[in-house]
Amino acid sequence: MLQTHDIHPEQIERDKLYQEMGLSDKEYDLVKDILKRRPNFTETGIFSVMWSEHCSYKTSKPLLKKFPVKGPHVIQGPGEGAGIIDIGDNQAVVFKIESHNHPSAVEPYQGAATGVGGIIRDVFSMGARPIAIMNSLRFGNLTTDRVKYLFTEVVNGIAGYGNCVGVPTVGGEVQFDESYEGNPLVNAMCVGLINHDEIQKGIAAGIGNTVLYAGAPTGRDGIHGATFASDDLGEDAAKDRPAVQVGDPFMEKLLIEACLEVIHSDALVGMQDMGAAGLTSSASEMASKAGTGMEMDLDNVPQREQHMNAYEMMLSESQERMLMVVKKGREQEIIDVFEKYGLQAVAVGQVIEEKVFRIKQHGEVMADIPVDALADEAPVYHMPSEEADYYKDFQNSGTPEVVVEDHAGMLKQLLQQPTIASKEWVYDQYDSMVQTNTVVTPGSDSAVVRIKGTNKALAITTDCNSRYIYLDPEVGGKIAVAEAARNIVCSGARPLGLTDGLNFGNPTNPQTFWQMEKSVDGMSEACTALRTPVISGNVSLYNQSQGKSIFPTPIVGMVGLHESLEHITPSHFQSAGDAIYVIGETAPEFGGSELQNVVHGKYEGIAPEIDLEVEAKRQQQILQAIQAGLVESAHDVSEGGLSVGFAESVFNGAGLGVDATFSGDATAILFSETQSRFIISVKEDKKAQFEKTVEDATQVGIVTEDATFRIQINGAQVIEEKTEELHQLWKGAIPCLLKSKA
Amino acid sequence: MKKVIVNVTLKSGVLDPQGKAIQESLNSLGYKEVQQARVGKSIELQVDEGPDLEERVKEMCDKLLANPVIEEYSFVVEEAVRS
Amino acid sequence: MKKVIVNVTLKSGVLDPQGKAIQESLNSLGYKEVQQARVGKSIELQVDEGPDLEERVKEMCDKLLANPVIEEYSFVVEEAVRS
Amino acid sequence: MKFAVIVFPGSNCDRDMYHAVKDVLKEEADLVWYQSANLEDYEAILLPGGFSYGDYLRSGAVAATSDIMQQIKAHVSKGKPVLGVCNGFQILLEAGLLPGAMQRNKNLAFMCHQEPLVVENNETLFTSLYEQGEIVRFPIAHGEGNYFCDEETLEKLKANKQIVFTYRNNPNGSVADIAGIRNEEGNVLGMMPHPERAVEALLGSADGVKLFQSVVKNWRESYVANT
Ligand SMILES: Nc1ncnc2c1ncn2[C@@H]1O[C@H](COP(=O)(O)OP(=O)(O)O)[C@@H](O)[C@H]1O
Ligand SMILES: [Mg+2]
Repeated sequence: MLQTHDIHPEQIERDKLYQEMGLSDKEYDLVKDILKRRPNFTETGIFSVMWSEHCSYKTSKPLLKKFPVKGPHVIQGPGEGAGIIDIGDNQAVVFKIESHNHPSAVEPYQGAATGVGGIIRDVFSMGARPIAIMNSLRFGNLTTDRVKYLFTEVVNGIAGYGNCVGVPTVGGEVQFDESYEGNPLVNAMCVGLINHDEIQKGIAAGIGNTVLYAGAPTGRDGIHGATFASDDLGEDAAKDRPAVQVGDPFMEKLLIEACLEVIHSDALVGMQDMGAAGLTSSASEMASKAGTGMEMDLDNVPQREQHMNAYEMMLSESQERMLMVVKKGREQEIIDVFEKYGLQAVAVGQVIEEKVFRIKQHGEVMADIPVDALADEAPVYHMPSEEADYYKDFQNSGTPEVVVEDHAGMLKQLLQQPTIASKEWVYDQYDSMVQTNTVVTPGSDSAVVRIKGTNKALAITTDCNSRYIYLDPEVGGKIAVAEAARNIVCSGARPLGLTDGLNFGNPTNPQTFWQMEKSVDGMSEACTALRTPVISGNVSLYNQSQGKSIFPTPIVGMVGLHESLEHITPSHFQSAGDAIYVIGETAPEFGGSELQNVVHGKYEGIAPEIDLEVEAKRQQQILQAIQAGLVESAHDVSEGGLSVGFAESVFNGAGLGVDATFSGDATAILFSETQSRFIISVKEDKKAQFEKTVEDATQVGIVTEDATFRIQINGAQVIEEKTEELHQLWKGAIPCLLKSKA
Repeated sequence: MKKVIVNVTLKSGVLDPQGKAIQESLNSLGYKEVQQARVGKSIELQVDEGPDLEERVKEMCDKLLANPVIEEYSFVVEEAVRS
Repeated sequence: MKKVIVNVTLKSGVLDPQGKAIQESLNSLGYKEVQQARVGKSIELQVDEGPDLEERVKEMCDKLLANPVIEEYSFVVEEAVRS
Repeated sequence: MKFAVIVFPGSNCDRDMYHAVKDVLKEEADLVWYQSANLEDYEAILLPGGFSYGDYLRSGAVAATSDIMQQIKAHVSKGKPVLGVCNGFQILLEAGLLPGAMQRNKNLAFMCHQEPLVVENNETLFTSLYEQGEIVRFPIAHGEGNYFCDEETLEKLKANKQIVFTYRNNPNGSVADIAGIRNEEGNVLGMMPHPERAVEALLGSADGVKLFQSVVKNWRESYVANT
């Protein structure tokens, strides 16, 4: 470990110490070219974090360019703290997703907690009030003590932070697959609401203006966290432990209130949170965006620990800190607001004309770097890409047949698979209702939060079936976006746009890079077809342990708009006698299915097909039917197929049952994961109009009042079970797995 | 039966928001002399006597009672008071 | 500067759900010898020296650090190690 | 009727409480920051939920030592109503305005969902519009709502009819299923479940409306009677 910053620049070069900080030989040479001298220790550290994948997106940039980012309502696309979409009435919705995978693998509680804290700051630093949090989680199989510990503590951490700051956690997803065993994924999404005239940008404009630092004092937390987040999570991850940062949600809550008060002052010029790479990235990005420079004196920076050197202070990832640029002479107005909330706000520097980033400490210049070098001139790599070997095999050999004898037994087994089972154990620990806007709480396809003072609401979902993406990244990428949109549409909302959380393995492996490339292609195509532009996102690479990569997991966080509260549609069946429709034909598609996992213990073969035109048409027609008041409930068909979809539709304790009839192959009808299908219930007197509106609708049965789940295929009663028995199996599965001994 | 008292504290350098809140609250109650507060846990165990008691308590701390990422611990074994 | 360590524990008779959970976890990890666990807090204060230090710490405990309905406390004053 | 919703650092149901009183009940209300407060002019005080001071040390403990508690105590001694919900209840316990203490939920986890409650006493300032024994559904959202008091206190609570709400399916381990209690005088109510989250059917329950209406009605009656 490097300990001191007294190390001479020549020694850094001679002993290649920059490599330990994460810079390659070529990158080091580039730094020398930019500075026209050797960087000192602090500067080397600054370059290494700013040029890390986490901050510079150096390998993913060429891919991100492919996403469609424009749309008539997009106010702010990727590039700022979070993206913004207009929702009318002078209001806009702000959202973004962020990963905290590596910190959570090492210290799950704090890793997850600070992940939530970070994404909330991204949203309120834009001037928006955070109104909802979502989380998307992936773990190994719930069979080892380690995985159970990670799962439990991650959920605790999200609850501990989110509940305290008073932003409801309204939904999310959790999946369990072996590939995440050593490298869990913890992605958090935050949604905020803003008035158009309150939008803040992270810019350092106005030469001579003051740079204010607000919030928690700087400690040695998470030093090198940013580069550490971009490294392979090897056997010795435990050694990185002191790098883990600790969150203080109480401080964050005060910071939210203070920042949202301060945005009303015209003394404020720009504001940005200190996230990855702390002071370094927030300051240099603010200056770079404004085309200015910045000078900072570290002696003025509030410090929690003694004798911190410039390197440590610049790289610290202490949480709950903000950087602001304030009009010269009006600092006190801003400081007073922070003081009201018991927070420190202090002047630490100023905006300068010369486009350099200059750091002083103890009267000495510790770093002097051209601003653009850090932000805009970071190297960009076009990585080699190569079709994955397994993909060729899968395409050639097709999907092995899956044989099921006892269909009712299989349904029960599927309902208890942790990926399918109820996540109530998770979301009961989250305050999903604070702010009193949550119309649809966790447990449905999308969460729905109303917007007070209007007749509108927002639908929010996160989705990504990484098994399909593993089998076929391009098709899987399309499905991820389509599934998210399906969830939004089922709730009765029109999809507005999405944020993407790209979680992949090591990009220097050409086959991994191929997965990235193809899935981004697929997602982009679906975004265009479904008219959901990408307005923000996050990239997390090197998600692997012991050389084995996770399933490619580009998570889609999507937001939709209900034009009227009347359109909010439940996912559960509502009353006996309603007609049950399935939209879309079912084909025998088992590649990447939950059934395949249960029967064969692995994922192989061909991913389900998806036709984006059909998808778009169905979504549109269903939305139209909902808006016309024809639909009682709507649910999409996903993992586990139709039988699981039907079951989920009656799991609300209302004592309802299902009576459905089909002909064809029972295994396919019940468990195939054919895409673009929906389960919709309709009142008897609305059937004709519904069938006219939704072309591909076929009535398959009715909702019954006898609390029995019946499916008849080819004249035989294939499944006949008490709804409540199935419900209990589904509900109890995760608590039961957590209790059982490894 | 032995009484074992395990003391779990945050490693130095690890942020202790709880301690800070307590310090500020004591200050504002007029106890300005309080310069710092840090909060730890003390876990009192009643343990049946056995051959390698200390060894086993150490294991319990490593496995469950303390989180080695951010905490450190110490313990003392006392004779339990019989009730 | 003095270091004061305040120990806050639940009164006997008050159920300790956290202690019980710890005991059960330890038992299921194989430490069957653990008959009981109770969890308390230890609060370490750095206090400027002054005339009635002990008196004042007692007040701090009564006013804030312990809740007399369910908790009791004790404390020790140590010389602080200078850094 | 004029309500003060007290905002402590870390309160997070303050706006929800304000919304319930102001927008749904259509009564007057102010959000009052704990430091700048002058409570003289208010007829009722609402202590909202949240995590005052991060819930550090013990929930509500730090807030209970703040200066504003003197004003709240004065308000209580004048017989004016005070309602503490969730963290507000915890603050009232820590301040000694209500008997007992809170512990962590028996399963040690935070829990958030609707719970059915039983109105145990409808002869209070806060519950007079409910039926005795009525079942109401309010959301709960707490990690430390496991109410504890000793035997003697419990006997007193029962004898004085101070138990106002109980849980029908005790979720957290509270003594005697207690969800909400009042003081002996009857003008202070503390409860863990959130009536302010149950004032609009759109959000799943409007059973809390009658609680606020009871307060308003009783105040109007006694106010009209006194003037
Ligand atoms: N980590 C989580 N946090 C909060 N809610 C969750 C989480 N995981 C799942 N849920 C909730 O459980 C429900 C089921 O999730 P999921 O099985 O992914 O549904 P779907 O397949 O319809 O997207 C959703 O309402 C979701 O919001
Ligand atoms: Mg899903």
